[in-house]
Amino acid sequence: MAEQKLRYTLILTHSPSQLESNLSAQQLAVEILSAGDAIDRVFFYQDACFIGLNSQVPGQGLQASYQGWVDLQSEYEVPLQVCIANSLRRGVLDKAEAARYQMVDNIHPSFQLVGLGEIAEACQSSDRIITL
Amino acid sequence: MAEQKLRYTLILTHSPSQLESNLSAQQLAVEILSAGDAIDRVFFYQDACFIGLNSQVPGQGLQASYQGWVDLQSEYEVPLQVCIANSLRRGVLDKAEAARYQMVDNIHPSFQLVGLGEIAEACQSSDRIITL
Amino acid sequence: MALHIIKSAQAATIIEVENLIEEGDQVLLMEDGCYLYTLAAQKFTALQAMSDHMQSRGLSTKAAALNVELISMKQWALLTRAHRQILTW
Amino acid sequence: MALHIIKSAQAATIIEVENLIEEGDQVLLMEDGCYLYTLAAQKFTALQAMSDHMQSRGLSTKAAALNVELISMKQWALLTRAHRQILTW
Amino acid sequence: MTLIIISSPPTLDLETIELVLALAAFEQAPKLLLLGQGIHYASLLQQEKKAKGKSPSKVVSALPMYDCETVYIAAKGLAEQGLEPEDLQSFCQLVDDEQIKQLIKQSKHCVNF
Amino acid sequence: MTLIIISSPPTLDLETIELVLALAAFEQAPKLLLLGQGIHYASLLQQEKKAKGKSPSKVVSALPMYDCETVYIAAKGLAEQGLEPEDLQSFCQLVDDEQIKQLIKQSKHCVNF
Repeated sequence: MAEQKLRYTLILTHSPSQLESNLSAQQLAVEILSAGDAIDRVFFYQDACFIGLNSQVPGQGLQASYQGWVDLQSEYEVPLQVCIANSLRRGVLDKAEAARYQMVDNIHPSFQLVGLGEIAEACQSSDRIITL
Repeated sequence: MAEQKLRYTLILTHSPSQLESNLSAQQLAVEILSAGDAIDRVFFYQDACFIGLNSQVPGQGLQASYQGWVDLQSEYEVPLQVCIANSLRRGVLDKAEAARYQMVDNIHPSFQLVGLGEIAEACQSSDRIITL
Repeated sequence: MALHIIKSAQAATIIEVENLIEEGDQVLLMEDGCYLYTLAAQKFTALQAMSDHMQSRGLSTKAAALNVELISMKQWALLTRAHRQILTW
Repeated sequence: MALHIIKSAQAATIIEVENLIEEGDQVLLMEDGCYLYTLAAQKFTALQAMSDHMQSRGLSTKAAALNVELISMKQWALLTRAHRQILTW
Repeated sequence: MTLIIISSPPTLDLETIELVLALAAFEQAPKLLLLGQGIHYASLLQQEKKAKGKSPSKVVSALPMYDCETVYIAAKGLAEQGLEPEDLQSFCQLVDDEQIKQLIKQSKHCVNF
Repeated sequence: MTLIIISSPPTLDLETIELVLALAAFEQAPKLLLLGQGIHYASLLQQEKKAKGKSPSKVVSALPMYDCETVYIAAKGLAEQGLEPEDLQSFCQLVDDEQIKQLIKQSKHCVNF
């Protein structure tokens, strides 16, 4: 593409089992990356924090809600960032936070808990922010 | 009260951090039990399965979303039943299911994963079913 | 005699319930359904709303002026005793 | 030129967006917003909808008859290139 | 008799319909009433929304086999949703507001989604 | 400039406002536009919805301290929500549809809740 490469931030806000937002976002991410544009981060906010729960047991032949993201990350190194405050409140923990509160981590290791400074960074550096 | 004692089933369907349903339901349960009526079960369905996640780190002075239920159970022995199919899909596991799938359990031990037969039982035996 | 609990903040819900209501049914606004008190007061006689939820939304005085009856959690529990069918919208 | 993505199934959303739309803005229906295609087709010119989402709701033929343009995920990505402001309702 | 009322559109994992199927399988003979956007559950054209997911029309078509023989559809909502009677499963029955009031009145329990 | 648009009523944990506060604290000078039921975030009378929770009116009143000095309120929505201008925080500014269109056009990013 002769066009300028664009940088995206996607913000997800919904839990994965009732609405399709998580799937739509994964499909959009695939198209963005295939077109040669970049995804600075996918940011999981509010009930979207649950998407990263590592202990999902999807039905036969189905995928866990994090799988599409994990695949994209291993191919394109897309940062999968989960709001730390929203996650702690809901009980979604990575290794560091689990250690701090003497609990067991339960988020898929491809995801990282981060602060809202990442959204400030997105406002500054990303060409597009899409909330889904 | 001279009136006949009534038996209730409460069904919760929403996640705990955005709407107030979980708090309303806890307050209703307190009133029902204080009035001398009985709660056959509280049934957690759809995104309400997340209410039982054991690893919540609520803010200072705040309570985890399961706390009101745990307190009610220890005083009144109210069964706290979580839909097993909905929970597995979302990654909320008790000891038995965690063992079956070689994962770590992450639901508060006051809650139990059960099948939808419990709702059939509610239809049959409870005088009131309230969905919140 | 059914109890209709309106928790949704969507005005369309009020119209839906209006179509299905029978003489003797009771309508109770709670949670974000409280925001619909103006429309609901036009549609339903003897409208009730959860006092704590109206209070936390800063709407108690305005709702009382429209004759919405504010009830306690205890009264809610009594309503669920009095009505066999309980519908939540 | 903004892109308005309508994911909500609430008809009130269409009215909200109608009030804020400018010449050159694009409206795209997706997910449960697809159910609003009849109302949206009355309100917006050059309306687009996500083809996969219309298909899985059994609405593709009906929507095409109202001149709703059905687009692919790839075309959605191109739309997000073309519009700087992207609003999701 | 338990009346399940669905007024929201089909969800990704069809958990509301699973509850109806379970009540039917446990011989509770539930009745299902679809209002507003919930009517789309009865559309013959609804398909799965994720790869290898369940198709709403297939799941709903199983109801009569479990003794949930009639699905009630709010007639007023049908046109509002842009659907025709022939878009619906054959075992659906259109009902008006008066009939819906009767269904509610005759039920022991109502469960809304 | 990032424009945060809130059109849904205040949530239990006020996470949408936390995002605005964070952007303000990181000197992004976000603008906040409240539409429809989102306008209730600006009501002076909003109180906490759970024991020891945060009060929306207190959280919102902190915005000017972080350089988010104006909160824009869709004037049309105010009456629809049964609110009067004097019910709102002092730093709110009523805007009509044309002004809202300008706000959107001038923004680099829009984030809706």
